[in-house]
Amino acid sequence: MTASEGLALLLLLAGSGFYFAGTVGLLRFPDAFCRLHALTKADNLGLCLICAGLAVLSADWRIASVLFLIWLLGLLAATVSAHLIARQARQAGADNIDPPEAS
Amino acid sequence: MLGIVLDLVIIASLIALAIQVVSGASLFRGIIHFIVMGLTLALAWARLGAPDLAMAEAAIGAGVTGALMMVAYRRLVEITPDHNPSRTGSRSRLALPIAVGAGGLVGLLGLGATLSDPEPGLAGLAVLEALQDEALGNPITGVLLLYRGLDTLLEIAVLLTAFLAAVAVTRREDLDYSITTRDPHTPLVGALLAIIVPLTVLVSVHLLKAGSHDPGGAFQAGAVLAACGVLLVLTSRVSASSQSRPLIGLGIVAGLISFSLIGLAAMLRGEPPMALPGMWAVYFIETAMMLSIALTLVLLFAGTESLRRNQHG
Amino acid sequence: MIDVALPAIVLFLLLNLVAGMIRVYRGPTLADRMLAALLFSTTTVASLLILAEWMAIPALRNVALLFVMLASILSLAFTGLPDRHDDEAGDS
Amino acid sequence: MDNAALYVLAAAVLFGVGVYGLIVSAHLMRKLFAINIMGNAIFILMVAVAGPIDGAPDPVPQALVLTGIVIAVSATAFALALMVRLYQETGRATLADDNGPGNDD
Repeated sequence: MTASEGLALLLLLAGSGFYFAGTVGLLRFPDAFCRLHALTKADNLGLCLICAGLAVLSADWRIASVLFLIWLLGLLAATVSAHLIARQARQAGADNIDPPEAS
Repeated sequence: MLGIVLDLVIIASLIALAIQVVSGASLFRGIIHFIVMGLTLALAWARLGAPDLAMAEAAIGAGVTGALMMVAYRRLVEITPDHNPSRTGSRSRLALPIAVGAGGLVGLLGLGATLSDPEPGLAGLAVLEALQDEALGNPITGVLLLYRGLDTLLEIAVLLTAFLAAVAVTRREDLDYSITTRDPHTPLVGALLAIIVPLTVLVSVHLLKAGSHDPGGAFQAGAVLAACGVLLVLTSRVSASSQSRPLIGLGIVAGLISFSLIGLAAMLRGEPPMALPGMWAVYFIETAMMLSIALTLVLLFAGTESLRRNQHG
Repeated sequence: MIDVALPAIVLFLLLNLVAGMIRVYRGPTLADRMLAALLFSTTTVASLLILAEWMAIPALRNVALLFVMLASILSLAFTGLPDRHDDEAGDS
Repeated sequence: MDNAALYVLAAAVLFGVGVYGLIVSAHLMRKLFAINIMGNAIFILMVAVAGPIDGAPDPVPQALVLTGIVIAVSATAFALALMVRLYQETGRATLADDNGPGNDD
């Protein structure tokens, strides 16, 4: 195993660690606002690390730039989604439970 | 070995999600599970070595279907109907045996085909051979344009029919409000649009151009463009209008008309119908089809025959 | 080594996704279920990127790009859902 | 590709689940989900059954499925529009009148 493969592996493992943290947060945090942190922070750091690892592994600047673009778009999507969902959750309040099947 | 385990996990989650979709406690949960099923299906396509399909699934599943179902659900919640009928459930005892029988039949069919016929499909071989002397490097685009011309043409016609039918059954008055997001003018949404809209256009043109030699093509490009349109409708930058516009009408039928004209021209020259005269025709038809598919899907989403731009600050 | 590690990481990510389904199941609010689904889309993107490297299908990177580009459409569509006690929803 | 048989089995189970959902669920949107699941099962079946040619996947079923995906979404959009209109007119999104005497609900 070369040094770059070792580095890539390290980054990938760290990234999946953050994904795991995100899942634990999703399951263990008490309310929707806390869980948003799992969505926006842990997972995007995980995506960043995985993209970095794959970029190192591919050793091709074109692939690396696509990966970088994907990460930036992931950040954008997470920002907007977190904002919108937090708004929705606050306006709806606690009783925004699933309505019974509209029929 | 790990690949098989991966396949097993993908399959198990697909099945679990499907069960949740049909039997989950609430309709909203069904929608969420259906969307997640689309994500998992993309992984399955990747594992089956079909990136073209994964691409179509990504564009349609993430961009169109999810929004479509959310909006339909919203309309169900928002609309107060005149009377409130009693709930009915039709739980037949025959359901399970019929389902098992149907699944078993499909499985037998598939297993029979996989186990007894290890020969590669003749049609596929013929396509790959014939494509040797065409300039198309992506066999899927080749099949769609060179061999199934009539079929692809009819597909555009089906899209058009679905659109006309959807317009016919949708009421005009409650169109406008119920498909936009709650506060479409928050600064973040503007920033999102400023980045995503140009990018989707760029990506769809790239997919269209790449479609002749790499995964991509008119369907995927059209789906991405349609997702961009859905985004604009959702954020009320563009909204439903009942006054028809010639440009939109032209866009809807562009694929159908250019495909038929070029096909008919081939017939007039004495060649078989739908034979394409060259690469320029492929690009021309693909572009027209992309526009038609995108426009028709957006209009289907909005449930209206025309769109107008909204002025805002 | 790396050829084993890549599918193993995808497997791990998928198992994370399966575990996250518990949140969709439990809820309790619509927002919880929705954000779980968004979390899955990030996970799928990472899995697709790793699969692209492992299976040597570069087009899968474009698939990942599409998913991440279109992820916000879903949350935009979701945010329009009326609260049940909000009578003037959609009046604007 | 040795995972084809696995995906064929998955397609069979998914199809069965779809048929079951189509019969059992009363709500039209759920029936629509079930039909979509059945469609996806057939798509998987078609791609999985076609063996690879010279290491590359067979393009013909993939092209068929690609068309199928777009058709499926347009049909779904139309069905949803129809369902919303039915709900507006009658106040229910179910097909309730086919309740025969044999049903105990």
